[in-house]
Amino acid sequence: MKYSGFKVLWEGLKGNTGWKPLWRNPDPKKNYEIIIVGGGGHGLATAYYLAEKFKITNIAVVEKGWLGSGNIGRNTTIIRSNYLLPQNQPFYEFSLKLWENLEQELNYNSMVSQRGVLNIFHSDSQRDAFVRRGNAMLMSGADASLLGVDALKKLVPFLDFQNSRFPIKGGLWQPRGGTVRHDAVAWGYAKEADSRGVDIIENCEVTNFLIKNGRCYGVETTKGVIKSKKVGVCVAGSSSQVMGKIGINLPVESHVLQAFVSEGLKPVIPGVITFGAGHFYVSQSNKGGLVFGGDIDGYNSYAQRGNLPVIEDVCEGGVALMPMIGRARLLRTWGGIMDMSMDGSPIIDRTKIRNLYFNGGWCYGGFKATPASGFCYAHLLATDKPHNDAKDFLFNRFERGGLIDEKGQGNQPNLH
Amino acid sequence: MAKLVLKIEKPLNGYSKVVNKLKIDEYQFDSLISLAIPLKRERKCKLNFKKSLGEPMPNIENSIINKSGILGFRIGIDFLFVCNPSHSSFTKKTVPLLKQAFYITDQTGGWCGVRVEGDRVIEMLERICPLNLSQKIFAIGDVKRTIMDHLNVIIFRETEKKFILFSPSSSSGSFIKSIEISSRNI
Amino acid sequence: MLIDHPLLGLRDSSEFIYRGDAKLLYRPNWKSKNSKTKFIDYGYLRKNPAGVHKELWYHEQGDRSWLVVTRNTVTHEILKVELARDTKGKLK
Amino acid sequence: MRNSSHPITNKQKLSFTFNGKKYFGYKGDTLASALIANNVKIVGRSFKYHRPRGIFSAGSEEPNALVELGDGPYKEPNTRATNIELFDGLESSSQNFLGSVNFDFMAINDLLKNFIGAGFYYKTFMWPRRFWEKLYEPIIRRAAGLGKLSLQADPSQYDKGYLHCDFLIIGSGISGLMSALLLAETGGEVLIVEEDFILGGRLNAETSVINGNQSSVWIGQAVKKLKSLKNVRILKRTTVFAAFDHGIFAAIEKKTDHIVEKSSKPRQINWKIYTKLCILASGAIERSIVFPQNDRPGIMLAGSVRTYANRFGAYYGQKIAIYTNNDDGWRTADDLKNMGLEINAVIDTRKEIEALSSSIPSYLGQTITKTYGRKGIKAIKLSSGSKLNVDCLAVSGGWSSNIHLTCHKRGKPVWDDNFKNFLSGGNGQKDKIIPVGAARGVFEIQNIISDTNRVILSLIKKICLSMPNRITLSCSKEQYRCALDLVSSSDPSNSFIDLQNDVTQKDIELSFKEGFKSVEHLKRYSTLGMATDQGKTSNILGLASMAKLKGTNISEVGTTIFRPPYVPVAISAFAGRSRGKDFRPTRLTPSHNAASKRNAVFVETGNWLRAQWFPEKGEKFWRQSVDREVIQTRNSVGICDVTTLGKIDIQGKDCSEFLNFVYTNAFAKLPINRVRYGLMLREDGVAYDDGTTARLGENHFIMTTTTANAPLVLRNLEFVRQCLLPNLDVHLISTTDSWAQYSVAGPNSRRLLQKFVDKPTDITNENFPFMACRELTICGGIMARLFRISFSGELAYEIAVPTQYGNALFDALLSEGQEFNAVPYGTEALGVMRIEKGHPAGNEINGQTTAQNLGLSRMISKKADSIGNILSERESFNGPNIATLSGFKPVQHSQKLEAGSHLISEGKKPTMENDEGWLSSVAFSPTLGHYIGLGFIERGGDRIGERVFAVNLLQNKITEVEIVSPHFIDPEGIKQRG
Repeated sequence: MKYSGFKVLWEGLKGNTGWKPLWRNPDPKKNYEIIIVGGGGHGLATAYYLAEKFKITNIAVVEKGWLGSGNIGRNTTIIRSNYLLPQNQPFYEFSLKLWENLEQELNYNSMVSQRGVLNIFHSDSQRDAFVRRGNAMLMSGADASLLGVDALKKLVPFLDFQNSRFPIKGGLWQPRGGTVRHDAVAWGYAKEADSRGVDIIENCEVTNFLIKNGRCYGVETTKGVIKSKKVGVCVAGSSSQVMGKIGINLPVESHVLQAFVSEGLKPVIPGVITFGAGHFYVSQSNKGGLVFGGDIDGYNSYAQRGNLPVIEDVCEGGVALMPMIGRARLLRTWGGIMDMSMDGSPIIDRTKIRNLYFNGGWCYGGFKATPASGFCYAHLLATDKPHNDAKDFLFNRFERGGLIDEKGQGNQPNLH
Repeated sequence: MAKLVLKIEKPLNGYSKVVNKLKIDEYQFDSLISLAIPLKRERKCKLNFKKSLGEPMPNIENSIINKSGILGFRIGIDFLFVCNPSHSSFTKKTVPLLKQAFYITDQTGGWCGVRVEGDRVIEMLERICPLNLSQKIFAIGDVKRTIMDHLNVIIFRETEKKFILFSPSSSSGSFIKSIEISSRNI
Repeated sequence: MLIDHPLLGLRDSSEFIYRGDAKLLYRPNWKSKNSKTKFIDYGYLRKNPAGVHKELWYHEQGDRSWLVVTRNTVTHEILKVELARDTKGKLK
Repeated sequence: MRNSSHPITNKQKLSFTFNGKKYFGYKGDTLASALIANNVKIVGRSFKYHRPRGIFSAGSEEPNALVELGDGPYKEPNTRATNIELFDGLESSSQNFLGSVNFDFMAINDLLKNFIGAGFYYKTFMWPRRFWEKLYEPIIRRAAGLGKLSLQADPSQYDKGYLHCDFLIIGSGISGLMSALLLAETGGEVLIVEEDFILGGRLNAETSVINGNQSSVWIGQAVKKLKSLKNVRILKRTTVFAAFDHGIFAAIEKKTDHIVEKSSKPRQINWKIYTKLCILASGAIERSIVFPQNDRPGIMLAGSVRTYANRFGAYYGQKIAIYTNNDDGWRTADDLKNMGLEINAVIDTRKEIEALSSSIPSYLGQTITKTYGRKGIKAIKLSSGSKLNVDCLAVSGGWSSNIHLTCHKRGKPVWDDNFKNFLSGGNGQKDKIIPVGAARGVFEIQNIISDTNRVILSLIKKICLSMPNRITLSCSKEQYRCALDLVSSSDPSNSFIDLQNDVTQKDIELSFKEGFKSVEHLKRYSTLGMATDQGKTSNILGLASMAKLKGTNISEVGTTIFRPPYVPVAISAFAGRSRGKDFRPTRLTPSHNAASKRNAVFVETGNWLRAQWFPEKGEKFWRQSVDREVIQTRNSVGICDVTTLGKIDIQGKDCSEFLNFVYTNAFAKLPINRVRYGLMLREDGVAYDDGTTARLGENHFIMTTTTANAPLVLRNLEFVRQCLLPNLDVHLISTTDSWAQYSVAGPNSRRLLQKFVDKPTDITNENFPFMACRELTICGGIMARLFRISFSGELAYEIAVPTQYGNALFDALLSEGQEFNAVPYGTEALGVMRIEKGHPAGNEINGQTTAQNLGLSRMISKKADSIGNILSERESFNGPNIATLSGFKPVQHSQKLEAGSHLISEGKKPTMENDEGWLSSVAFSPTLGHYIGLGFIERGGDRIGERVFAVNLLQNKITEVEIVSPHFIDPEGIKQRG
């Protein structure tokens, strides 16, 4: 179904009777060329790019719950390409470029809103690190600028410039960063993948892989056996659970990350702002809620809920950075399960089982990566070669020592 | 050359205030040392402790006060503090004696002590102390280490309504402010 | 969360620092065969179960002991807590 | 209107304003009850269509009556009028309108309903692409949100607190009070938390008779008894808003919100409650019925109409109709009638039921098909066709148990078909929440009494406490039967489900049509239940509606689960006191006061404040001070407080074995009274921390760490001690705060220190050479430690004394140093001198660089195992092209360098592929007279003398630099050994 302002008007006039489901609800076929395990953002994007760019349409996306029920349905919606390391920055910039045309490509308005991402810094050494990062951004073709305190006072006058414990010394500003209406991304990809023939099968949990002679040829599911030439796993927080079915231990721990939204307020926050002396970042949605978050709870968890210490820590950071939000009320908290990798960077790679592929380890940064992750995973699934912008996201980097550790925290996932 | 004299300063300069009927005083001491029990030497240390201080070595989270007013408390499986408020022979006699069994580390300058006292002291502590202060759980003479208002604090119950709190000396300003605000806020 | 410290009783988890899988107690011998592979497994690969997990917590704002906590990662229920040095003593 | 014989009229009269107009109410009123008493009907506007809305409920579930309270920085948006305790001088106003609340220009949206239904924005606003940020989105954002923030810092104080109990009882209605009375007898600590400002819960809203009296008599007795017990504590105005693991709950207490003068006490307290058991006596929330134009001001929940009448004597109008699908609606009719109000009709959706009141006109088996009166209901039309004039319509769709908190730990509610209600499903955990009374799906008072006795007594039995007697209460008998007729709409686009977010029956139909059938999809697509009330009254209507479309029942459709908090809580209340300057504790060094006296400028270093530089008269720019401090130190002597470096006391028989393991280099053979530089890796082989460790005795070492890593290093050393090497006799104690430590650097440092050191200690070069250390006394017996180490590259020492001598020693060093022109220097000069000397610091050892990068690979001893030893052998750590620490200087000496610049070879474009390294630390070297930098560049060691470009695109600067040794001054170390 093609959407447009005209269509909305026309349907409005005839009582909105002509709308159709965004995707079908098919039963699984016996055989596919490729099965994507996981109907979240990355899985749906992978299916879409396989169909659109690599013309492989005989695909099933199998999802254990409802479509988009993972982290695409519970994140804080930020997109940006402000990474430091050469293995990361070009990939995220590629992703940001895909975001910029996504709505037209999918004919679905996911409200890609490039109102900027601002990282505040509070010390000279933080500034040095941000300068290095900003230069990496520019060298990869992204945008970045360094703002001094005077510029910040104009852009975000409500920050605590007078009384803060850790004085604000400036910020790294990426105007092209922003936010996206997260659920709509899943729905848009689903709609377009479906229209190209991809079967999206909800409430269909993979219970095992079909493996013979070291090759994978399909999956067992709660809706029966489904065979395929290739299987691509893409299940974020459930990565260890799914790969564990065939005894593969991953360099991944699952952690809970909480997110928060306030009551609806008339918009005051221009883009995304992150605090550099504590764990807090915030944006304001188009409905008016302040959407904010901070650090992961810090212990292995599959519970999709968090605990009080992190809520307090995040709110302390928020009030420290912008005391004007103090009287706004926290409306809702929730948690998502992050596939925290050992060096804080993702994996898009083949596995030691032939025809079985893995995409995961996105930590708490998977949302912004959705288009490029889908694109690069599709590239790998279709061609058996890593995409150039994801060529370092391989399992063997841990053996080789080619770590991609943006934060320099080492092999401890809860510090990334 | 004139003889150089270095003046000693207490972390809170003898702070003493009454806030909301709560008495808040710096708890001053001449010295504070920590004792580490060498691996597998608990027995020897127990004997030595008794000999050196005249009281049995306390169990974890317990304390003793000896005749000279010296306070000893244990906050780890192999770790104790001994605080000497003012007894004169402590450094010259007791410490060398303890050294025969324990590893000693002088921490006199590392901690600041605050004594809080009053009918509403529990209500005050409720605002910063995550521990259960019920006497069933936290009896007189008990000592625990925890976090209050982002600060590491050792809390010792002297009586039902009297506590001594120790916190690192470098943050003593934030510490006393936190206690003052808690007292004001009840 | 509350952690039932074997020596001190129930204490709020905010007094603790989390480290991860208790597998870290069992550091490979550096002279063993394939020591690099073993260290990579030790350093990087995790079972990461959805269910019972043995993990290390450090009582930083307390008695400074390292604990092995057996906890369900789905319900967060804590089943057992012991001192790391005791666990280590028992098993290897 | 106000019933003039209601007892509230005997209370203190209070004046307040609403939308600028002055009104009166009484002490004991809520803002909502006072507005009703004053016959104010339009209180706010809905979110999307800006329809006029009035008060709908009498509690936390209120979707409509959101107001702004206060003024200036005290302004508090989105506050539910139903929860605001009235006080004299209260100022309130409506929100979310353009013009006035009575004439809102944005109400044009109401006419566009067909075009702006659920999810319309996903389908349009896509062309042209650039118009989104420039045109469409700004329009959408202008319409977003409800209330406004003041944009000023929240001026109120907040506090936190910790409470411990055996039994937490949430709610003080009949089941809560009974539970408290029973549990108190066990001797356990009981904590009763009540959201309202009076105790008694729902009983306050009813005319129930207990033991032959009004229920208030029994409440009074119960409360009196409870207050007399030492083990019972009662918190009013306190809402438990979240349940966490292991019996931890969060509750917000309103301390001064209801008090006129702004007090110095905290406005709210965020309590963290630790309990062994939680009794949930949170009652139930009434739901509405979906019918055309069911959102008009004057249409209210029936139980709330009853609350306002019984508790506050407040009501709207004279012609009241009740619309119900259950018996409880009839109680409202009875109570109002008994008050003397005219009940026009009871419309009951149930056909088979007998009229429950003979004196009220009843319409059984009928539905409402239309309502009239845009700004306040005037009439209703029934399915039979008859039209009735009404000025208040009380609606009851039945009651939903208030099980919000039982969902916080992912407990899934289960459907109870008997009372058409979701009940707590538990979550299979030990620390479960035990509902009683209406929260448990028991609705009739006589059953609540017997059931609460049963539940609590069996609980007490289970935990083997002494058994109290059951509580016997006689009471009026009630009957509650409920049908599931919740959706009966013939005009879906005007039948509201979620009042605040303007989700209509039509939107549910559209969601269904577009495939958003799962409850989560429905919620996300239609925004059902996502407003500030989180769907407390509406979620069930949406589910019923979806069930109808799907042709199934509600339990098949399932439900979304409630997430914390139960009610919205001010962000400030979570921050408590940790804000502004008190965001984190401040650590001061032992010479902070002495440095302040010398006008030091301080800088935040973690939680520490350190002297950054010491400006002297006439110095206008920081560099002037810093350059002077460097030059004076290098020419004579400078003093710097280095206390913040981590100091760890290490004692035990096996210390040296332990140190050998945690450092890459060997320490076992370090002689007593000597210091050695050590490098620590993480287990992944990456450089972690560095510092010097001194040996004071056979079994005694002092380790220093960097300031930033001090607590982390101790944590990791304890990990090694307890988890990896538990059989070693090693003991670790942080002594960072115990010792004041000063760097005394420069050619005259020895001469200065000789004035302090007591005899017979000799610190001449022969007897106290470079890397020596000693425990000694100074100034006639003060215990001290002296280390001959140098971060500046000069002849230098670090001297440590007990912290309490810090200010005194710093002062004395400077006054005794006057003859040498001694200078205090701060962290800037410290940094300049370490860059000149080529010592790596935090910018170099940043967790991403290896020993190999730092040029320290020879420090990794292969003779013994150490942390990180094996993994540092991995190939990517050791390739020929790895970046190594190098020095850089501008080819044009006048040019400035910038840290964070990337290094690119001549003739190459500044792209990530051509990136060869970066400048990590730069400084102006007053010693050399030009900028210098440390940085990492591929094969740095082999490229000395080569020229590359330091590219700083961010500030549009490209500077040609020469690669040099990182040791800019005295590379042979002659000065520090002198």
